[in-house]
Amino acid sequence: MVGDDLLNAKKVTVSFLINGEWQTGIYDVDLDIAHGEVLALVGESGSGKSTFATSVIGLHNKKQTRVTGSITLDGQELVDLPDAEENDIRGEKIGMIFQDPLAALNPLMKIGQQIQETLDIHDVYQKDQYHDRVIQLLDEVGIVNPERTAKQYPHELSGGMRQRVMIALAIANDPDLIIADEPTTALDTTIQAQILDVLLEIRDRKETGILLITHDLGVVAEVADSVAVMYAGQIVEKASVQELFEHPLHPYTRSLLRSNPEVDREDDELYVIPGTVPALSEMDHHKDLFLQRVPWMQKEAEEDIPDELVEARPNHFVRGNAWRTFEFPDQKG
Amino acid sequence: MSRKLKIKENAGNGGLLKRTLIREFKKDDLARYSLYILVALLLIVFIGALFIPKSHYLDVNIIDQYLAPMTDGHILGTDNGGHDIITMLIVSSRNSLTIALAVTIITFVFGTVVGTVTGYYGGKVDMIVMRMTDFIMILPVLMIIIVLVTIVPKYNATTLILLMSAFYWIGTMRLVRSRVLTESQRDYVKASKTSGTSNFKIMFREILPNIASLLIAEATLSFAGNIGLETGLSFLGFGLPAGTPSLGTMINEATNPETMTQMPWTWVPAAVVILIVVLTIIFIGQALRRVADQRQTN
Amino acid sequence: MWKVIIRRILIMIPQLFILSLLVFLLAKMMPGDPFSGLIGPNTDPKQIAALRQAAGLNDPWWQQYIHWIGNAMHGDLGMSYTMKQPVSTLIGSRMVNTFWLSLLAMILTYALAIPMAISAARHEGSLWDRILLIYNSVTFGIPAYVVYLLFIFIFGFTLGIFPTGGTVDPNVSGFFPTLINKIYHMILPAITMALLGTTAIFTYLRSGILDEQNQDYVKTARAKGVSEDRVFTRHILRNALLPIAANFGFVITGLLGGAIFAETIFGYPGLGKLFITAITGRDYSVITALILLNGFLALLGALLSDIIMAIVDPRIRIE
Amino acid sequence: MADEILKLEGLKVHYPIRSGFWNRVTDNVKAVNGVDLTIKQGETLGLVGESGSGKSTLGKVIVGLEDMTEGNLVYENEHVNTAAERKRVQYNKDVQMIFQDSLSSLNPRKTIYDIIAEPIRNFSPMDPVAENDRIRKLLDIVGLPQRTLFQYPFQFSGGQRQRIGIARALATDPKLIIADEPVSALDLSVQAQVLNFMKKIQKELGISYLFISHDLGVVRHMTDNIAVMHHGRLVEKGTREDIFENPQHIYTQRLLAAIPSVNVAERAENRAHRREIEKNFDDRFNEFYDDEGMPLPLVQLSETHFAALPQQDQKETDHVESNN
Repeated sequence: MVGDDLLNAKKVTVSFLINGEWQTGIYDVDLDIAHGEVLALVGESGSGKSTFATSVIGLHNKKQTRVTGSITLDGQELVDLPDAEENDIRGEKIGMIFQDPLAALNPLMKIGQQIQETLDIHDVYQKDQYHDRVIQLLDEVGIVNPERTAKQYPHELSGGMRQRVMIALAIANDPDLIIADEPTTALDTTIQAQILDVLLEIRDRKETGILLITHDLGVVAEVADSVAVMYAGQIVEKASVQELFEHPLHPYTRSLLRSNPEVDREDDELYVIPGTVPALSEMDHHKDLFLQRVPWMQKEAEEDIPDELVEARPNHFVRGNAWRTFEFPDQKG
Repeated sequence: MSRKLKIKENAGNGGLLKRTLIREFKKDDLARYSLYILVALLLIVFIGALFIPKSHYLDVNIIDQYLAPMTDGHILGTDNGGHDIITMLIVSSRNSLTIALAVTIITFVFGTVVGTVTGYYGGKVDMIVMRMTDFIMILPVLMIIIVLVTIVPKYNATTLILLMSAFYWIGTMRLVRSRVLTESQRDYVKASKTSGTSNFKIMFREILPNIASLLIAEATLSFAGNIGLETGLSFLGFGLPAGTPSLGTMINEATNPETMTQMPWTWVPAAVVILIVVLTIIFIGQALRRVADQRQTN
Repeated sequence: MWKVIIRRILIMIPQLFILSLLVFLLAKMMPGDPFSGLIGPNTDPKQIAALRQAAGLNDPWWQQYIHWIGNAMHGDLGMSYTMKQPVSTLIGSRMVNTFWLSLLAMILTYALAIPMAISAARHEGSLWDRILLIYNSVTFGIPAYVVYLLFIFIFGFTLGIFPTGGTVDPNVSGFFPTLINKIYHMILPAITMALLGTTAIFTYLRSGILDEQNQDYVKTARAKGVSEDRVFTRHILRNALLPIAANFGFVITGLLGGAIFAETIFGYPGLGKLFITAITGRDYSVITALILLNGFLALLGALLSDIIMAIVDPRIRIE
Repeated sequence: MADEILKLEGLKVHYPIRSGFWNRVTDNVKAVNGVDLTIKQGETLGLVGESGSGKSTLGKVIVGLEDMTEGNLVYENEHVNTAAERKRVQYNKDVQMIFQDSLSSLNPRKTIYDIIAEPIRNFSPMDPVAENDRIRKLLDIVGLPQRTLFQYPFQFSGGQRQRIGIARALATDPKLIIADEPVSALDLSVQAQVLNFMKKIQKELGISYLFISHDLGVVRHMTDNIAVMHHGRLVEKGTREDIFENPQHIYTQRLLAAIPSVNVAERAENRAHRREIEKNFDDRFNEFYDDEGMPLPLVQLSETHFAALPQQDQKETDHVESNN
């Protein structure tokens, strides 16, 4: 099912201009997404997962943010692409879905017009096909009465319906890649399930690659083919979803799994990760930054580690060496 | 032990305000110089006025009428009543500034109280007050004030202050109401309610301090506005009564084309003083508003 | 859509009633009456008393009110004490002057304020933005009449570039020459009013643009591949212009209101100047008519704003 | 049986919708439409439902932030329906609240000392020295260093601010704390910290919680009994096992099926099961809801388990109940 490479990100580094100084937000990220593959990028707030997504599609503020390294889509380099070409890619090769459906649609334009705008900019579809294409898209994302919805305004729709319209917008020109930044976080669980189903159906039908940004491990397990876990701007673990949940290696991944109060496991004590994510200026990306928050591994926290990830298990990559010796306190002795 | 400890620390909050103010005025030269000029002007006007006997600006002395500047010791010349322009400037400024200050204080206090109550309670209270103020907003306020000035018996400076305040408190009220409305939706107000604090205390000890710095900035700007309003009315002849000179009455000389062109020294100094005072207040108000915005974010 | 407009009209009726009542009471408080102007040295007091009785001035006040409001409905606002002609014709003639001056001033104000706001917002934080911010806060705070005086003193009397009063030179004839001359008389007051009147529109539009550009739908538009310029015009600007459209209703009806200070200082015979002459001449029937007119125009402005908003903003149109 | 702190009888909260020419009241938003509930000492009752189910409104009415339209709030077998009655019995001394957005629940201009001291000064005023000790002890309980006593809310992280909110709620030794989505806005690691800490103080101080949330994973971890709310009414009520192992109402089944499970191997079956439950919910909606779309009254299924089932379905469950 997973085809050849669609998106290749090599040594992607994003730095921000903060009161006159360039500080590294994301350091040396390598990531590949194949046609039809759902890659989940998981991490807590401030981990840099959204920053990576915005730099792939070039929505970052060019004056205050600098992206280096290489991001290729079907072989075409995206980093430092001139604006005109970048506009061609956005909405045609890459579609994007945002978190808050309430604010993501222009309140003064009808739904049909907003979809038509993206069709109009890219000449994938001709003018006479616009109307049918809009209706077909709204139907594809599971909207009951496409004719009526196309004439409505965003404030007349529910959160769930608006997110479906966002998906329709993203897939309007049959892009190869969809970037979904926390698409279901603002929705109720029942609607979240439906929206995730719509995304999977599109992937199955059109072999679209999906980069799913989320902090919800349940959503990852439900939808993703492979997972990359991010902490303090770096990828700490990368594996297939089966591998990651059954054999988590990096201390951060294992801690996250133990902090997550799952429905089908009801032990008494959730694992608490002490301390907080360090400030951007104090991040030394040559060390395993998470170890600062593992009280019994302070020695290892000081050691420098290679930038590349180690293939600890077949197709299962992890950062640093702490995974070899890491154990939770209650498992020791 | 704790009482002492706490008081020192509470100054921390006050200290924080002082530090932001000083830093803002140090950074903004325009505001700093404006502050110096305004303070100097206020001192000259309010202290100077004490030494000027009423006779100097009330008795008419035709002989010295319209003397050009630098004659008979009158540096800026004299007006049609033969009064020395500088003396007139000091007395008029004192009157105009006092009136404008009084109106600003009244509108600020009244507007804040009504605005806070309507913003906090909402519902019927808010609806009634808003309907009432909407109605006043559609009235041609300037015209009505002018009419009232001409028909109110025993008209004096206090009546003018009350008349101006009666219509101009609505602006402050609406600003305060909108800010209090947003603040009272925030959870810390709900938390105070469940902690048993009275509504009165919540309004004036919890919510108002959070918008206080903004109100001060707005009050400064409305002070500038009120100066323009009072002097404007006096310029048209419907402001301060005859016996009490205002910067506006001095500028009134310019309504007669002949005196405007031949004897500019009678009205230009008053116009310049108004512009200086208003400009300095605006620049200070701008700096205060920046301080208010900073305090909102930190 | 209609619900909004009907609701506004329903609110207007009581407001109009209270307005007329207020104006009537105000008129009652004013000393003298239409006939006090006629009293000369040799007029017979009994004759005046008879005239007053005939005019029903001794009836109970509410009867007079109904009588007065009845006439006002048919456009009969009584006689002007000092100018010996019906108030309505007097106001009619001056209103034309006020309309043209205010219209020119309005056009200049928008022509100045909108580009200023857009350029300030697009270069937010730059020196240019700060200059415009300072300019607008200064023009907002400064008393306009002082600037009017200085402008007419410099450009009118001293340099003589512009006329210092009236609406047209008497010796001009022919359609175009009179038109050009009329505009020539309006230029100075209109420009000055515009220069001092940009603040409201500038502030609303500038902060509107700054707010809208951080909204998510702008990110969506960019993600659709919409070019930066088109994002600005079709998305950001359209939303930022809403508040400007909202207060446009008041601006339009304000055209007929008359500017007291500007018209008096520039000697331009509009409704504003008429009000001051009426006040000085204690011509109370003209005064009350002008106050009633301005109140009514403001009410109309509120209705117009609601209609414009209902047309422009679908969130109001489709509740 | 632990004694009852609070009882709700037929609680209703309706917001009038005004429309038409004269702005008359033409309709009502029935946020809470007839809820009976009992909260016992030391118990954590979970109140679960999606947005718009009325769970937050219910929480606000219980803590006294909103007035009820109908029904009774019984506290220590006294009616405390109005604000005056609540004030008389110092109701909020025993019933406190913690909020979702930790930043907006702390006054930015007040020090932590004054924030925590506020309820003490209102309900149990004491001399400054005692007050200072009490506040220092509360800081220890919530695990915050003493030096933070005079700092301002913006100097704290999300998790710390949430604990300050809890310290304030604890200040008057309450019997019940209403927690409205206390951890939804927090990251996973911080969430675990706050949840563990809430359990710890429950064990030490015997406080009961009304835990309002849309996140069933968190609810399962934290609560003993659970009430599921939909369209302003309870559709199911019971112990944690009743609800998670033996959900009877179609809405509860739908909620449970929608939760994304971390078990990757069975995700295909989960998706199929979810589709089936979803279909079942749509097909049988009219059976379980009256013509106004309101859930039916609760029917008792077992000693602890209630569900809003249609009458004839009730017989079936007796059969199911007996054989498993």
